[in-house]
Amino acid sequence: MSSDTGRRTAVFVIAGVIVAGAFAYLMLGGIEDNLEYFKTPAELTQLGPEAYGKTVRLGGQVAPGSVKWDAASLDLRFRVTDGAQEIEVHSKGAPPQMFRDGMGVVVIGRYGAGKVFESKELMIRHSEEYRAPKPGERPQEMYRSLIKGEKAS
Amino acid sequence: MESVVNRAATAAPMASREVRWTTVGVAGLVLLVAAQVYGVLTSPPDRDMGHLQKIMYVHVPAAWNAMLAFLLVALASLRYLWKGRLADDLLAASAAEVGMLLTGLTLALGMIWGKPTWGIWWTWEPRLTSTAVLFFMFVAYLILRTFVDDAERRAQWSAVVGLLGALNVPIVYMSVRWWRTLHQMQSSPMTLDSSYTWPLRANAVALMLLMAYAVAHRYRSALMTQTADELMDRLALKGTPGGSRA
Amino acid sequence: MSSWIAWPSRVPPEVPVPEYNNAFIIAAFAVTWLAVIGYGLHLRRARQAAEARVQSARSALGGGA
Amino acid sequence: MSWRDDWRRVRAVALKDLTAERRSKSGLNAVTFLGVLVLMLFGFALGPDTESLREAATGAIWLAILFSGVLAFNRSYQLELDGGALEPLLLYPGSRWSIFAGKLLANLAFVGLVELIVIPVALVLFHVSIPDAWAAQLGVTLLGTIGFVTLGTFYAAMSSRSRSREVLLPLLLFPMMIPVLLGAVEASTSLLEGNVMRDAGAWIRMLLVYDVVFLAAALAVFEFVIEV
Repeated sequence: MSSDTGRRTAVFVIAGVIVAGAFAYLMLGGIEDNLEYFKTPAELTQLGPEAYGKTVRLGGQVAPGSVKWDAASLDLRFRVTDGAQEIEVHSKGAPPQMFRDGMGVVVIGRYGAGKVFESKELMIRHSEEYRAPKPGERPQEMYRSLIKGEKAS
Repeated sequence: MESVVNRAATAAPMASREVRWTTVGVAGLVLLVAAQVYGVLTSPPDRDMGHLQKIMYVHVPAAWNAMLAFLLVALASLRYLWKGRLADDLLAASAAEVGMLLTGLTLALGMIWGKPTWGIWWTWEPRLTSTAVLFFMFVAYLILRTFVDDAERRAQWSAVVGLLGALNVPIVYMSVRWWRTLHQMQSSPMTLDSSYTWPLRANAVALMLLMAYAVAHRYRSALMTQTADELMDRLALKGTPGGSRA
Repeated sequence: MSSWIAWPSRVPPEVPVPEYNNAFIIAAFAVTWLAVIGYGLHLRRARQAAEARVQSARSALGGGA
Repeated sequence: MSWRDDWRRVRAVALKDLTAERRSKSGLNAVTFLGVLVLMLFGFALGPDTESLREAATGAIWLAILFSGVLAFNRSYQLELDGGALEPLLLYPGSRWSIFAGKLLANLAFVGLVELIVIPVALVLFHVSIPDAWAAQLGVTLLGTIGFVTLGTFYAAMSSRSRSREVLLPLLLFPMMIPVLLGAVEASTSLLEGNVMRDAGAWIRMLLVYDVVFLAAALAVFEFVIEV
């Protein structure tokens, strides 16, 4: 009987150690370290045909001066750059309001042999800060004038 | 069964404890009003979201305290499994009820905040989603309790469910975070202006006091109900020696 | 711990932030107080029910125990 | 009492459950049919567009398995509850967790058989060709199934002995299943795409952590559930 309760304790201790170990592995980033959030244009180009037709996430900056926006057909073309390589992206629909030259973006879509990335989803990388405006700064107006081209009132 | 009756029999210290908890509750209420007034009146509008930032003062403390309530459920459940005292189970249940309210409140406030800032009531953001999962686990925990009649069995089962739920929370959080961050970038770590931190802390502490009061109050009511049930059982089994529930 | 909070940390730029959102702010605080007061009432009801239960048990027991 | 006795007990419980299940094939047939039915309904709900069907395939497969599997778990205790065989089973000397392990193995076999039908049917219905990384896909399916069956068997020990067990089990089980669902679906989808983003490995490791945590926890605390 005593060996029975002893084994019960043993089962508890073993289970506790296993659970704690698994959590340590999960929390201390044993998995997250090699998680890839997106491919840079250079990496995607390097993959070559392997990536054609597959759903991938491409991240980088909007190459300055590359944006071609056709408001009538809601057709957006721009290039994503990582400094070394550029990839042509084609997207349908209105871009996010903060979309502009030099902005960090992540696009989800397919890259084809035609060397054009067909985007299904376009997102902006935006810093998440809570800040009071600096003296003299009128962020809301600044924001508007940047995005919509409206005059600050 | 280690009796709740015996605990309730010592009524005098219980009464003074009651007074102490009432003080905590009143203090929490006063502090909550003060902290909200202070926060709303003094903090400047946020650069991006303007005065909407003030929703932070109710939303974030609710979320923090919901986590705290869940921690309390897990600890009380663990202690119940360890010691087998029915009172710990009632404490876990009281904390779960308050926790369910707080997670529900967090979700509602998150939606109210999300609509004007994001333009949508709901998004599959990791924290939002894990809070929703937490809410469902609280609900399932409380429903389980209503479905089981025997007190001992209810205590054992809900303790186990509470414990496993607590184990799942970090895994849910991690999985949802990967699932979403793979799609949407989470950029820099959270930064908060110093003018916002103090009202936030004050609100969090106020809500925590209120939560402690609520849990204590609910716990004592549960103890009383349990005592009454035991008295009734004793009455029903009067004359049968050693008669207690199977 | 702070990474566990459920708050909208990101302002997706798809949406221009309106200048005035008083309705939402008021709603948020109103909901909070509704929850606080509502749960307070629930606490009182639970206490009353518990007290009634103890009373009836005591009277049913009489001088028995 | 030794570890070897425990193992013998595990095997005995598993074999007993499987034999009972084999004698009455109706359960397996009904559950499998339900899984296929759920797949059909998904097909109707998503519309005939081949592309969107293919993209939703892994999610549909997992939901079909979840919805049909959840019916199997309550059954696994129902046999004993109806025959009043649970108490005698508990009276045998030896540790409680071996009962759980036995039922777990039996349920794994059961859900595995359901998957053996449901997954090929889904591949046909949703126009998915057998992927190159089929071995890794099988691994993902196995890990996901272990996680699902572990918690299903565990919670069914409670729900099958309470009121409204049909509602209670999914209510307890499905919120807990979110990591499994995400991990299995994301890993499978990624593998179907040739794992270009190299993220399948992370999801598989997460499934592994989930399985290890809940297997250990369920084995340790099962006696609290079954003894009352």
